[in-house]
Amino acid sequence: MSEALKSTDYKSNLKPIWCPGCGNFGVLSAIYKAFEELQLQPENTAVCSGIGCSSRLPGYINAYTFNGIHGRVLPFATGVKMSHPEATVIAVGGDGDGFSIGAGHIGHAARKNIDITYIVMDNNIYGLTKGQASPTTPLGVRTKTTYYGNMGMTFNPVRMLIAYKASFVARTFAGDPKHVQKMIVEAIQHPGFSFVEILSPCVTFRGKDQFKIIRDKVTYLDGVHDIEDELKAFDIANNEEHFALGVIYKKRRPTYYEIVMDKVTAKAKAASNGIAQIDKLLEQFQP
Amino acid sequence: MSEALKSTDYKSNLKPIWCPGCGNFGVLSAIYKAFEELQLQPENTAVCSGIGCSSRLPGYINAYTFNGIHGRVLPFATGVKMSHPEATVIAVGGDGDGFSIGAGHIGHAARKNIDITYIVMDNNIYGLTKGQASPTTPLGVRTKTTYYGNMGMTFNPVRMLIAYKASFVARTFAGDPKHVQKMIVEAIQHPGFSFVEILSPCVTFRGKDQFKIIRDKVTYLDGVHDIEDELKAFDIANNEEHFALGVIYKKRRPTYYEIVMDKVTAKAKAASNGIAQIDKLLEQFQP
Amino acid sequence: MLNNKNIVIGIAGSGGEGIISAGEILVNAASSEGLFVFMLKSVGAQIRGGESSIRVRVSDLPVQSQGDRIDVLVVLSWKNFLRFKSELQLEEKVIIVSDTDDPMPDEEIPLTESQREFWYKIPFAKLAEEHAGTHQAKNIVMLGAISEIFSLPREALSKSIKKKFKYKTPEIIESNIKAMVAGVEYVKTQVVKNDPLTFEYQHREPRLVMQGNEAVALGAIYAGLDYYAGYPITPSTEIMEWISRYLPQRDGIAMQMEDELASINAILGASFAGKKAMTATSGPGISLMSEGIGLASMAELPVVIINVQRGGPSTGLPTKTEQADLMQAIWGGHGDSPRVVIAPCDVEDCFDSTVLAFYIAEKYQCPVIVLSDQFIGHRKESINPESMRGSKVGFRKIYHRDTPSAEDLKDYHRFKITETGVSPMSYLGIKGGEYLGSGIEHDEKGSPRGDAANHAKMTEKRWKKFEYIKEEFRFERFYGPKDAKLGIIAWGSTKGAVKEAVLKANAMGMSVGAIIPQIIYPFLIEPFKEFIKNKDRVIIAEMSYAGQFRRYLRGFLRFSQYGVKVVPFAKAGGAPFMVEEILNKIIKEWKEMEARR
Amino acid sequence: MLNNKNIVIGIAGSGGEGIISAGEILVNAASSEGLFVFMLKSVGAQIRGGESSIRVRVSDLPVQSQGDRIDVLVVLSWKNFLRFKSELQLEEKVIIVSDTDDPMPDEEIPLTESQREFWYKIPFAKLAEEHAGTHQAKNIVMLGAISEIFSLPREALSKSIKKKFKYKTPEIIESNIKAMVAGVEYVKTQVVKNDPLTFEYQHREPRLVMQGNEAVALGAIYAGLDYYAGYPITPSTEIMEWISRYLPQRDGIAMQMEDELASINAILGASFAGKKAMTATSGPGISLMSEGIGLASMAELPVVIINVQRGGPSTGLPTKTEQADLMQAIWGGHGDSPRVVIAPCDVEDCFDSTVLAFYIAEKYQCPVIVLSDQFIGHRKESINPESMRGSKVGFRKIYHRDTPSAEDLKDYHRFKITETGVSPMSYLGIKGGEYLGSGIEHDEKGSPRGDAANHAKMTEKRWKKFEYIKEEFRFERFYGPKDAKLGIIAWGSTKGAVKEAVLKANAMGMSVGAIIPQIIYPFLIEPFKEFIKNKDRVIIAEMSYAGQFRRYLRGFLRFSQYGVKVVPFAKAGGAPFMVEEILNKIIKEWKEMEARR
Ligand SMILES: Cc1ncc(C[n+]2csc(CCOP(=O)(O)OP(=O)(O)O)c2C)c(N)n1
Ligand SMILES: Cc1ncc(C[n+]2csc(CCOP(=O)(O)OP(=O)(O)O)c2C)c(N)n1
Ligand code: SF4
Ligand code: SF4
Ligand SMILES: [Mg+2]
Ligand SMILES: [Mg+2]
Repeated sequence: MSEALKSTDYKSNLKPIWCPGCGNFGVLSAIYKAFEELQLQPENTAVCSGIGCSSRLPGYINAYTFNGIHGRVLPFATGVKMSHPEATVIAVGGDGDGFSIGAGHIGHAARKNIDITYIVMDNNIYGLTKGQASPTTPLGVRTKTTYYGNMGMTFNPVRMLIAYKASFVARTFAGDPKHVQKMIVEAIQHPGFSFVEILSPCVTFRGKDQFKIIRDKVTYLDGVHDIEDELKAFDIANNEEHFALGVIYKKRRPTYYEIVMDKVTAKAKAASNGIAQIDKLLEQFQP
Repeated sequence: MSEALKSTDYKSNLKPIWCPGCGNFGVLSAIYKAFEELQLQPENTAVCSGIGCSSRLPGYINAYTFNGIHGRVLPFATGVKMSHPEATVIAVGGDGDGFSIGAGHIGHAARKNIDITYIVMDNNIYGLTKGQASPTTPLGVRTKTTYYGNMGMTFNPVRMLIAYKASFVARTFAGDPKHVQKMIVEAIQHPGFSFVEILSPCVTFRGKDQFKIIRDKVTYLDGVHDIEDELKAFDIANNEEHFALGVIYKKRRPTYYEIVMDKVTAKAKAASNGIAQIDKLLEQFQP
Repeated sequence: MLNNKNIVIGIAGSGGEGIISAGEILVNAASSEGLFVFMLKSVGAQIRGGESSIRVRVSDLPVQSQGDRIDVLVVLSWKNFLRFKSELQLEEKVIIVSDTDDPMPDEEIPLTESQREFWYKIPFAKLAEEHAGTHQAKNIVMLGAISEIFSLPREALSKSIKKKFKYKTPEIIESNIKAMVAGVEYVKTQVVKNDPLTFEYQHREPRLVMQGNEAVALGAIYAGLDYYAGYPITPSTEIMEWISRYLPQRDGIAMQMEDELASINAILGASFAGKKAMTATSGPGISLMSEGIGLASMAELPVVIINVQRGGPSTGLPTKTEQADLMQAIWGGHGDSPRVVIAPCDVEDCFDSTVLAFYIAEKYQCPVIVLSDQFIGHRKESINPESMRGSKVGFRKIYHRDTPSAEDLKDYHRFKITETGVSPMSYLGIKGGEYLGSGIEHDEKGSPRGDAANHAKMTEKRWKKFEYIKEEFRFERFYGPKDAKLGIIAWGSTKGAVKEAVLKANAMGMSVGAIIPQIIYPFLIEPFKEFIKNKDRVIIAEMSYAGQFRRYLRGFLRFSQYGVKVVPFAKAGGAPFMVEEILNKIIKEWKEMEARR
Repeated sequence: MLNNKNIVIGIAGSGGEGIISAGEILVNAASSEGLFVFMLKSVGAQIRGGESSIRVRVSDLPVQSQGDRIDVLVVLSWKNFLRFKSELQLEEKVIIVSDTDDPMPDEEIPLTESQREFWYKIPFAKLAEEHAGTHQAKNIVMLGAISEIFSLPREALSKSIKKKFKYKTPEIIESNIKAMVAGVEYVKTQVVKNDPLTFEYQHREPRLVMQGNEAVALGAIYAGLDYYAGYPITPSTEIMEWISRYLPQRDGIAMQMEDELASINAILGASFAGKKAMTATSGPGISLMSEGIGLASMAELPVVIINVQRGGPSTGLPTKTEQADLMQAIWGGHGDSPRVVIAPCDVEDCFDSTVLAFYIAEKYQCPVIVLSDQFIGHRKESINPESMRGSKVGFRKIYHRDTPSAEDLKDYHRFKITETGVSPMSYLGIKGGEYLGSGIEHDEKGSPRGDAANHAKMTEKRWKKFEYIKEEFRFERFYGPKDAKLGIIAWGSTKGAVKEAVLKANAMGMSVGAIIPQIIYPFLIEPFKEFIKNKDRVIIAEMSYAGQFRRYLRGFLRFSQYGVKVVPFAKAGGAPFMVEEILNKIIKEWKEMEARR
């Protein structure tokens, strides 16, 4: 057996260019530690993203990493996972990437129960493009595109993910990297689609006081609620005054790959008596 | 005052080309009747759609109708409504159009509370392309693209819409056109985003027995539950064994247009002392 | 002029009348006798019950196209025939076969005297009712009848009927055979043949019958497809349907995604993870994939994208053909985003082009777009089975991307600048090959970089591959004499009509040559220079009103430098070119050329 | 050679040092004196704290470009300067101004002797600390210092400082003025001017200062924009930000949508409902809009789409310029989908092009794409206010789509075939004008139809409009003598360098002409024919490695027929052309031409 990997072994050569104080630093360090805890092998780990400040994260990790296009991280990660089912596949991004332009993909990755971990660094703003409203920007907040105050109600990501039948839903806070680490470890360990919302302040466009504001609003789940109870989970999520942190919902159900292997590949190969050769496939075109 | 319009006045010159027995016929006739009931003026009514068998519906209506591209009916309808706030704007489509390719838009139209009515004719299949799986096709069902049985869990549209904070969510069944009519009337009357899921069988690709199968599964809401209670609504939606029909959730909150008028246009015009002229706008570029 | 070695049969009726089944039985029967077949189908917008028609060409000699004139028109219902008037033209000397009990609405179809000359009326429905116990078998009665009238292969027909219904009960099979026999017998006993058409042919080895879309799917599997992700869209859906059934037999995975944005990104993910990946779609789907295809260019990920073109723009004509996605395929992305474009020209070539697409994608690490169209995708043709058997293809090598050597991995540069622009590509699972892939401009290591100098260098790297592709491939298809003064350039599915017209024109004493490229982009200029250098004029034939192919060619080929006159022949799609259309154009240009001598 | 009527100042430092504010104060000051300014900024990938630089050109004469050489380099921090080495080239006779307390890392910036000749060291930070109470004001100290060294307009400067801080407390304003004065005083008392550069100018009427993106936004509002829907993307976002603030002042509505698919469809909805509608985006967003733009072509809906191009492909270089979305703009949709493409060539032209875009969109009922780029979008230029005042534009008419007459409404045919291809367009609210709009092929009434004959007819209708657009517009921009034997063709933002180079070349005794189209597509061939007919050769200058503009031009213009040699001058983007680059190319070609006489 090779030597144990240390959290620093997961650092790439790139230096993060986030603003000093950005919440994403806490997330990144928690990820390094989570990887160490899980002893992930870089060559068998993929970390993918779309576009955004948060989507820069994969570049800072020593693994197979990919920084794709805005909003499409989940389909990309799906393709990776289905091609390499034994790898650990992680998708990361921001609230804009995930809930605005990428909103159409989450439900599908969740309902298909693709065995990937999706981490959203939610800062309630578009950081990279310098401060426009995101779907989680609170009502009334002035941003560069909402000069007179934000006009749309906010999304409640956790609630949505429960509605989508995601099999693992957790929330955590970049101000508490230990908790972030714990959630990420559990999410990766969960077989199936796991979602972790990380409240990760943008100090530049949402203000430096975001850490404090959030800290005052969070409560930690005590771990006694029935974690498989969707209704309870929905109820917990509904509370937008206090953000419950922890695993809010979790239930093991067959992953897409498991279903494919069991129900599709097995049947198909039985039908063709093993791996079908081209000549065999040609038979069906005989007149 | 002009004469009262009859349901037949809403018929266009095009003859529906749906398969005989298709659920959409029931929906269409209920729409004609609902329009009559509401005495909508064709010139002030817009009915828009994407692509699908169900998306052909606008063509059969005498009004400003539009048959756009697959999955984009909600943004299109949003543009129509914001440009012509006094008009009745209705978006229609199928489960594929709405929940698959269009999945990214529903949440946003809902959270912004755009005052349109969105009617989905859910037949659990792709009709127009001749029988592939949709996000609501039950697990295990063989379709043209799921030869070995459908592999993904199904979406629960009502549940999702509640999670999205839609302000009106109802479900009905094409086999009961009177109920369809009632739901559509209520939905149109509701100020804000209203969603109506219509179970509308595809007799060609899901089988002729769909009407019966669904009829056996539906129950009518008695109208006594607290219609503003999201949790209750979520609970009702969770029941996938019996489909509750009726208005499942409803709550009045300011529409996007109301917010824009109140919070944006009013403020902006106050800031510029009325309608800003070009010369006035140029001032800010003076060095 | 009837040619007894070649017969074109049109059949029209309503969707429920089994028109398409009848056509399939017929082409299968003919192919099992080793005949050459070509079958088009056309259905109305209605999903069920609407009108439906087919056009089957059966020939003792290789066929290139759907055939211009319909020799035999079989009408199962005149009402539905009306909707196809523009597709099933009534020629003067047509032979009509219709149901005795389905009167023709005279006012609407004013037949000429000579069209009425050969007209067989046979009580299809009644015979079916009597002999098979259901009027539904009238299509089979019809097959029996026409096989008797025109001497089509009868034995093969009954075998085909049995095969068609092989999953049905023995009773059903039997009653269909009875229906066929009833048709045969009725003609034998009640009909006096007065037309001059009696089909003649030689029995040969059976041929396969395949749709273009199926040939694409097979080609992909032959080339080693591992992962398919797609979203249904007419007229490409059969590719996905076929693959989702058969790819799992080869341990591959096929997924239906939520849309085309997801499809393209999923196959990029698979490619990043080391797999051969593909998607198939049509116009609207390709438009949605533009961004993702650009990402493939930038991240240098091998992927194959099939576009079965339909009429456009927008939703356009979903079940009709057109060749107007050409420029989009070449230039549809933002930024300078290199991609290869290949166009198959017939069903067999769908197989070959797809195999080639994978070869190029994997070898040059770039997206490859295969531009098929509805006309090829949905038609059936007979195929020489040898051209597709595993051991026989040979012509197309199977390639898998170059991976880094141990030496490379010491300090791995994913985007290392090499002579060819191609850098060894590592992927998930390869230890030491970890890297950051991205759509943002990057340096050789993969690190994001925004300066102009690096961008210039990396852009050059990505485009350099094209030079090597141009080196590696030269062959294009030439028809007719090389020294002809009149030329035609066409691409894709237009080949059929062009080839046939060129052969005819030469047979008629004109000297005309044609060139049909398979690799469209990058532009392999040499064969074209060679082709045009001694031409007086060239016709550019295409199904794009805007003349996309002409604009494209002119962008790369200096026709006027060679003194070659360009004759545009661009039309909107909807219906493929007829041989006669092309031939008439050739004749016109030929005459003009002669006159100017 | 220093030209005292024209000075180019480069300033580099870290993002937090107020580089950009300093630049803005400087250009405002200059513009309020009626000078001509041109300011580029460049920031690193980091959102906060990263490097940042600007390049300001101030001139007594109209300026066309950023200027080739930097006369004065101001360094607030050498460390950050290093990252801009490629953008702020150090010329031989540069004058350097830097902070006394910020030592230059000699090894990394090996300055030559002559570069060290004029080097002012001033303790910016220390002076700021002493006089303004905070080192943050060092950028203002710097402004004071350089205004004293080079005789820049000082009074205007202090006014500009006051304006810049007008929403701050009086204390802050005062301390900044003190900082400026400290800079001035320090130079007066401690510095011996030894360089030859003393700026000279005449006082004139103040000019406006505007960014290209702002000019687009203003143009849209001038043209009558009602509805804007968009999604943020660099480098276009300022358009949306500006509009969402000011459009509501005009009763319009601006919405941020969830993505670009939503944006384009929302504006189509607004257009369908009778409103003037627009969106703005950049490369990746345009790719996502491809399908929706095709729908606009098919449904004949007037919409304006602004593409502020950035480096590509894919995410590419978000903050850098390139001209490689040209082919996509023209041909990026599936199917033959007519759209008009217009390219502004400078900030003022952003206004004009946008007004023109609305005019064409509304008059011809089609999508119009405006191709700006980061180089124009993000730079500031001084503008003659008269060119934009409501009453003065004149040149561009404001148009609103033709609506149906009472006669038309009797039996309304939304897509009636008319001579021009344009049919009266009804919309929500017009009684009797109800119709079905669609992306599917339809007949004149709007009813879906799938036959080839109808498709041919309607395709022709949609393209016919182009002939009338070609008729209506002829003017293109010409520079230099018409009878020159050497020509340059360029487009968009490349105009600046080309124009300046052409003027210089002619001043140097060469005879060179240039043409810069504003309407790119449809191709207005006449002015080009006119332009090339007497040329020996033409240089085609563009920021696209693939030479998209050249390919496009060659597709429409038979250069070889006129015996004109095409000289490609295509480079990848990232940095805009320098005047010198173009000039050198001109000189090279000129010499070759002369040699061949
Ligand atoms: C198709 C497309 N549209 C828009 C953009 C511009 N863009 C880049 S990142 C971003 C939003 C980032 O917000 P979020 O995902 O919340 O990430 P953050 O920067 O806040 O971490 C946008 C709009 C893009 N890159 N691509
Ligand atoms: C971008 C794009 N992708 C795919 C298609 C093909 N397509 C048309 S309708 C449809 C699905 C229809 O399903 P649904 O919305 O459920 O409507 P139904 O026919 O069942 O009423 C698809 C995939 C298309 N038109 N455009
Ligand atoms: S802009 Fe906000 S999210 Fe982006 S790096 Fe800075 S603090 Fe973090
Ligand atoms: S295919 Fe299904 S959904 Fe479409 S018209 Fe027929 S029955 Fe209705
Ligand atoms: Mg964010
Ligand atoms: Mg459906």
